[in-house]
Amino acid sequence: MTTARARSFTDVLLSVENISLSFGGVKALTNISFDIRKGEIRAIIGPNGAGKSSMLNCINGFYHPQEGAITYKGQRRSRMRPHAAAEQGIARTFQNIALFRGMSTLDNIMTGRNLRMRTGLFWQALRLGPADREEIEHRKVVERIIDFLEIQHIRKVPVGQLPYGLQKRVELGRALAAEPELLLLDEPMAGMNLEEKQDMCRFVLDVNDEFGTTICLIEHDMGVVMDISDRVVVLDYGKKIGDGAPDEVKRDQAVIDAYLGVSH
Amino acid sequence: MLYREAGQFKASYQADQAIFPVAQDRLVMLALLVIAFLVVPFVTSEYVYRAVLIPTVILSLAAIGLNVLMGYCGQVSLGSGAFMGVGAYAAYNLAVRLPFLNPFVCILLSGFVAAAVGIVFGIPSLRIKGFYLACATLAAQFFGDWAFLRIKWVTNYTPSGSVNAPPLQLFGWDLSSPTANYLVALGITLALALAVKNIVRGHIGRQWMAIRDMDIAAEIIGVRPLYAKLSAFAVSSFLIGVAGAMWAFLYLGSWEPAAFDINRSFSLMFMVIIGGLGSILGSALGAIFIVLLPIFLNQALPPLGAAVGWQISTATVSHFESMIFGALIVFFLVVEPHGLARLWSIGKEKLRLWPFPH
Amino acid sequence: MGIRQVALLGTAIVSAGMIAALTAPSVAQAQNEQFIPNLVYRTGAYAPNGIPFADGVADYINMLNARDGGINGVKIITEECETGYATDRGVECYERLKGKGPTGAAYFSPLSTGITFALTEKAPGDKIPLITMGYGRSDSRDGEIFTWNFPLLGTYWTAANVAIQYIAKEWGGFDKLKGKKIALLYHDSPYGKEPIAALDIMSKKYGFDFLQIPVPAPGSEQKSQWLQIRQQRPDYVLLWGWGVMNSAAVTEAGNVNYPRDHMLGVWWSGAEPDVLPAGDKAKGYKALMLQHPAGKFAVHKDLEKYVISQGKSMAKPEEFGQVLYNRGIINSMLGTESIRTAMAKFGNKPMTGEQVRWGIEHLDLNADRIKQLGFDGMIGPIKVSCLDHEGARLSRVHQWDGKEWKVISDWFKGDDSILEPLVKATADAYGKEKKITPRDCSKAS
Amino acid sequence: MGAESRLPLQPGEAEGVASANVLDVANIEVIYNHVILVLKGVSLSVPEGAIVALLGANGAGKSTTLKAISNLLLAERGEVTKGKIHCRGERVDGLTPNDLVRRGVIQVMEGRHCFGHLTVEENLLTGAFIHGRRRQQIADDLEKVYHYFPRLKVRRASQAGYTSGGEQQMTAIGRALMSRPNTILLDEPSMGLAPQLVEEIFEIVKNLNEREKVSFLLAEQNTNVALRYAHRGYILESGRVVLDGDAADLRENEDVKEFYLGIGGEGRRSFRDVKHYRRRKRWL
Amino acid sequence: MGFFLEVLIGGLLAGVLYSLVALGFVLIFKASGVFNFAQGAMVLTAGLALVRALDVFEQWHWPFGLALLSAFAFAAVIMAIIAWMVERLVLRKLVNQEDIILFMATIGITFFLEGLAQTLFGADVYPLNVGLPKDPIFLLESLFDGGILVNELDIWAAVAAGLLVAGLALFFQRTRIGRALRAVADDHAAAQSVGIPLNQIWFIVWLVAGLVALVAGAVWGSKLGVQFSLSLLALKALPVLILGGFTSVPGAIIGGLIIGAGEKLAEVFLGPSMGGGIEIWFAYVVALLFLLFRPQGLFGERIIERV
Repeated sequence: MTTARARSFTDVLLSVENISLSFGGVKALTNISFDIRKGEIRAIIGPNGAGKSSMLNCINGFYHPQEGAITYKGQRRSRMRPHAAAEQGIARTFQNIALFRGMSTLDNIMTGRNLRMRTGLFWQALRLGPADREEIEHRKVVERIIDFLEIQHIRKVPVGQLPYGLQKRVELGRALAAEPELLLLDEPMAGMNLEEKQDMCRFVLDVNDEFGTTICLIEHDMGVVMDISDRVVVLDYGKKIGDGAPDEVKRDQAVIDAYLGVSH
Repeated sequence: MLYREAGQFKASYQADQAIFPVAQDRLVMLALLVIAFLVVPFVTSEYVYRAVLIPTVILSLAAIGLNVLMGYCGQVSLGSGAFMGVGAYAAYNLAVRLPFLNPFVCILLSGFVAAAVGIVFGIPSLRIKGFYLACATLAAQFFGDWAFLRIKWVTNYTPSGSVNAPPLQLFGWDLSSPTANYLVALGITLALALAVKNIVRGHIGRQWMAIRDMDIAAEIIGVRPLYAKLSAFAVSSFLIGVAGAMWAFLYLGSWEPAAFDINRSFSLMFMVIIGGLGSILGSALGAIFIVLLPIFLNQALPPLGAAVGWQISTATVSHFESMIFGALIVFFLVVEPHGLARLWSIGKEKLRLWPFPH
Repeated sequence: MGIRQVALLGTAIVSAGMIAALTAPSVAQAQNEQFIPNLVYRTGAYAPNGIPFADGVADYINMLNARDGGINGVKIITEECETGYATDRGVECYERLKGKGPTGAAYFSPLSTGITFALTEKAPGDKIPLITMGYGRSDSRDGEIFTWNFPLLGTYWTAANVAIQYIAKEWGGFDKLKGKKIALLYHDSPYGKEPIAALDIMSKKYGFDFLQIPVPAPGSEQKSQWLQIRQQRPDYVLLWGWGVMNSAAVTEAGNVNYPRDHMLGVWWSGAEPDVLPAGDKAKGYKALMLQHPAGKFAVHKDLEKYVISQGKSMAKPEEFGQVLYNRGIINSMLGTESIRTAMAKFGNKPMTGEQVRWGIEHLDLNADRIKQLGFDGMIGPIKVSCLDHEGARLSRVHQWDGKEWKVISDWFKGDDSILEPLVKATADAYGKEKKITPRDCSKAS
Repeated sequence: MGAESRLPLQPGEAEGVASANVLDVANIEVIYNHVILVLKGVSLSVPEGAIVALLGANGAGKSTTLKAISNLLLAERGEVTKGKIHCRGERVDGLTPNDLVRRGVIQVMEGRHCFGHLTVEENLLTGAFIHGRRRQQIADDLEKVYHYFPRLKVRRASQAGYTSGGEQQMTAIGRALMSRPNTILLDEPSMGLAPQLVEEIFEIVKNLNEREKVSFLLAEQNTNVALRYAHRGYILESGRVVLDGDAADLRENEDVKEFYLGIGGEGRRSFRDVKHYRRRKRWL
Repeated sequence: MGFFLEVLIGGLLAGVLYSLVALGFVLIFKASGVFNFAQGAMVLTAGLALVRALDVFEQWHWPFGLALLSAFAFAAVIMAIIAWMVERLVLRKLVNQEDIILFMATIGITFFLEGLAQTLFGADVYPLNVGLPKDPIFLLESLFDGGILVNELDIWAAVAAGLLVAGLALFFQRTRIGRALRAVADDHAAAQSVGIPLNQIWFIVWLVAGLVALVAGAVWGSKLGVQFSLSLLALKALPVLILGGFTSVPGAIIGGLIIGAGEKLAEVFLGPSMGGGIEIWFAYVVALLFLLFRPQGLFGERIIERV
């Protein structure tokens, strides 16, 4: 019945200024600027090929925009590798699930703790002392996430054998395990039925509420976007055509023309 | 009905993360260890030691090493023969140049040399993937072949380029008997296998597997490809190098570079794939299979031929061996692309469900 | 589910079979038999050369059994084991065969430099002699250090020395060597490298330029090596190849118009499979002989009568009497005569490896005995001793005329003033490395 | 032969009209990798000229059903262990995918599966493979596809791997059309597409159905859209058909409304307000 | 200078001969994504079938032309049977498996073929004469001392390779089957779904690769005699392949030229100072260096990577 809560955020966590990105002459993003504030749920919407995934790829360092700058936590970022972004607290999930198919659910989520595990090869080989303690300590964290996402029963199942919806959930778990400050979700609800979407929304909201994680998500289901996000950016053909609270965006004629169509 | 895990509960994460969480498995493993260390030495002939047990044990270690790279980190390598060679020649040089070192110390140190070389040859993997990488590793193989032959320092200026292992001793005991060779090889292999098992179930192993399964995603969640790939190359080369040193010191005794040529690389790859990518046990099973098969065919074919009145020459045997070997590889891949290790676990699964079909 | 279950079952059966095959007690053996293993390679890149040799080895033994019932009434049993020229397979063959027969293997002929190196380490422990006729470690002729190795008839150092002697003679004296350039085109392996030490010494002594050109195994592609030869224009090319490398070298020589009669192969580069594929291009090519020529001699009549015509031979008709086939029968003859020598001391029963070793060390075939054996014209006299495990250092040169090998030189004898110090030095070094106390040959019996 | 095979779970269908069905699936079971039972007896039928929607959650077996029909299962180490599949009265399980395409049944796979290194036009042309060298016919068909998907005409020369998700989906459907099918098995056409594009694709499906008389069996998550365009629907859960009927009836069904359309008794509920993790009873 | 040219030309021609073997790899990889290690063994098998049949026909006193043609036909039939068996017994059972599994399977095929070919046709060296001239010719003798040596056989081989490449390039880009082959290489399952019969496609592509192997076998056999080591040619062809890109037919030729020239120049001019025998790894190192700049090879298709 209700739509977005009136929440307001002031601290800018990440800002994107005048970014342009092209592949072999084809412009994927043109002169885009927006910001993500600490603690909010930010949605990016737009038609297919609008450059939404490219945008996320720029944010986490997989693509390097030819122009413009990204400022994260007040620091202007130079060209960096994705793992460096991860080290700074940016985690993400993928449009086409990018789980490690050969590993179990547990191991997949444990990889999310990777950045925080420090013991070297030697102790690992012996698996005594620090290595063992570290493993157990992180296992506890991971078990809490498994609990939170209600995937206890598939703990030891290779993820390749799981149905799509569960895989998405495991992927979220892996991202959460990194305890990120900024969580990028690329179509977390694609291919889910209603019930699964409801569950997923719940998880997203809880992560946001309980851990204070800032979330930036790409989603096609307008119901979801309008309901859970605080602010929405709309992209079309690599350009920004709208930005604002869900209700404003929904009424924006440019957005309706380019994306929502008449039925919404 | 014997193989059930019902009633075995795990009360701690340690217990849950154990290598053999099922009690029956632990028992079987223990029994195998007892047999390997305590029974085998009393019942085995020298031939079985020399022709079967020692090569199997040593090659198992090499296969485990290759499996770290191929099975766990997903980097295909055709240069493992050369890395065995690096280990062998490193051990030889250590033994020759630092005569006060015990040969066993040389064997272990040679692993580090091989690891260093492995890191160098692993650098291209940061940019090159898949079959291109496989071919690129052939550069390591051929460069190794060449270096062992041509760089005279490597062979300590022996005129023919063939070198000998030093006599094996430890604390004054002579360890050159086949039994001693076997026990030493088995001990080193098991210890290193355990270490590898520990690594692959820890966070470093998970990094490798992440890189293997999806390198982009791995990097995005914070795995450094540089570190993950090179550490896999290092660990893999270490194991292969130690195996190479043992191959030279414990098995061949005297060798020429041809002992570490491309055929060695191929046979290691067979072991890994037939045994099962990403399985320590599989590496050993693969090694057993690849070592035993030719011996078995060699002994079984002539009597079989004679039984149907056909005199089989060694040439025919060896052509047949080649054919059967090839056919079996294909057969195994068709039946179970994930190798003997998977067959093994399916067998266990069946046993667990037995007598119910599902 | 079917196929997988079949696979599981199959794997189980095969593994059971494997274990059974390995542990099954050996079949009861007759007590009056002498076992001689035969390591062969009938497959792989070197098969064309390996096959005729292996056939010769087998045929001579079959002939002895058929004609004489073995040696002094002791039947010979033999078993082939395929090594594929690979060291580890060779070692496995050795381990498998060394204990067969009532007295174990009489001797081994590894027929590969690599396998020889490996077995050199193992033979002393097992007390089995190695007959490495015309190959193996050149310094192993030193019986004080290498008790168990017998490089009968010639080593690579002998070959290198004889080759230089031949070239000097062709040019009209050793002084003519000065300033000339002699290239060694060699198989890049211990086998091919063996002669380098001897050639180095001789190049210093006689003042010729010595050019080393390695060919990576298997040697089917030699374009760049021959381009180098074309550039360097050596006056003579010594060829130390094996298998396909030989014919490829001869062909490439033709391709770059290098005079074939300025090429001299070692005895492993001087057989029919080495020249036939080169066709016309091989005409004029020369090679050292391990004493013996191609062709049929007295012994071949018996082989024909007792083996070939009985259909007991695997040799193809054209193989019979070829260079490598003949070498094979010589190999068997030397081995069986050594056993006979041993029996003279230890009695007419199967000999142990140790006894055979004594027999080889006391082998003494003079011209009469050689004639008796039907080898007249094939080899010269040979007398092995504790100090000299080579027994003879004789060689000749033959030339391919497009159809067959023609002997074109007289006998040359290895020059011990060059060879002996070299042998002594390296053998002693080996002995020191291996902590072997040299036997005192003056006391050896 | 078709009659007894489609006996169970066909309440709305008159008996004896098997000939009017392009596809009859009777009680099939599918096992992957010799161990995982995915379909536990699925029966359905696609009448001539109909759009039939196969609905259900992830892992319910929708894709597997389609692949079982088009015989693409074998490639994934799955096999049909029980049951029969008929196409126009002819038994087709055990044929190759190629045979089925020749009989006019073609599948558009989930996740698009374009040939990334081929251009869009080359992609389309591969669809005409079974028609051999009939140049004129192929050229005509190509024009027809471009008529339905004008966007593809613009992108005809670009490598398919570099086109957007929507264009790839269109390429995949267009490619299937090139084989002149009478039945298309469409797997998750809306997956990952913008709402506007979803409508566009479904409009095209509708057009093809009406003008070209192509029957569709489509597996779809998006129950809402699917039931708007389909004539019939089957709802799968854990490898079994749990509900089937005319699309209109299904739309009105309370359970469907509740669980698949998100319209509870009191109307649509905000995602933000679904506070408890609701668990419906699942039958396994 | 004359010598440099001679080495260069010799290298280029040798490179073309490698290309002949590499072509077979490219074909199969391009069309089925299978890295066919068995190409060398196929060259051996084709060569052995050719030479043995030719021997037999000549013993029957057939005229040379007829005997040669029949021998080629016989060898082609053998290659067709092999292609059929490979499709039937291997590829069909391994549809959609990971690349590495298929690669392994082709190694299995390699062993099988080596054993089979030698069992059927013998393990000796068989001189082969298919009527190609083999004499050396000397060019520009007036310009350089001793002229520039070129072998006629190599020139003919280069011509044959050139024709093959042109033909195959057309076949892939312009024909229906060629397009289907490329589609299969991209996505087995999707190709199947649009009605491309994988089985036929694979048969065709292995057959074509078999025929390429036959040409390579004839050329290399004339050069070296037909014998086991033909099987090892695969290893010489691999650097050509990585350099040219696994999927490019022209790449195989250009890669061959670069590798051939590079390794010969290196061996002749650098080799002596490094102890010789460097060409085999040098070829790989050259290929590797190229790879570092273009990970898909010189002409390989761009790897399309998305997340």
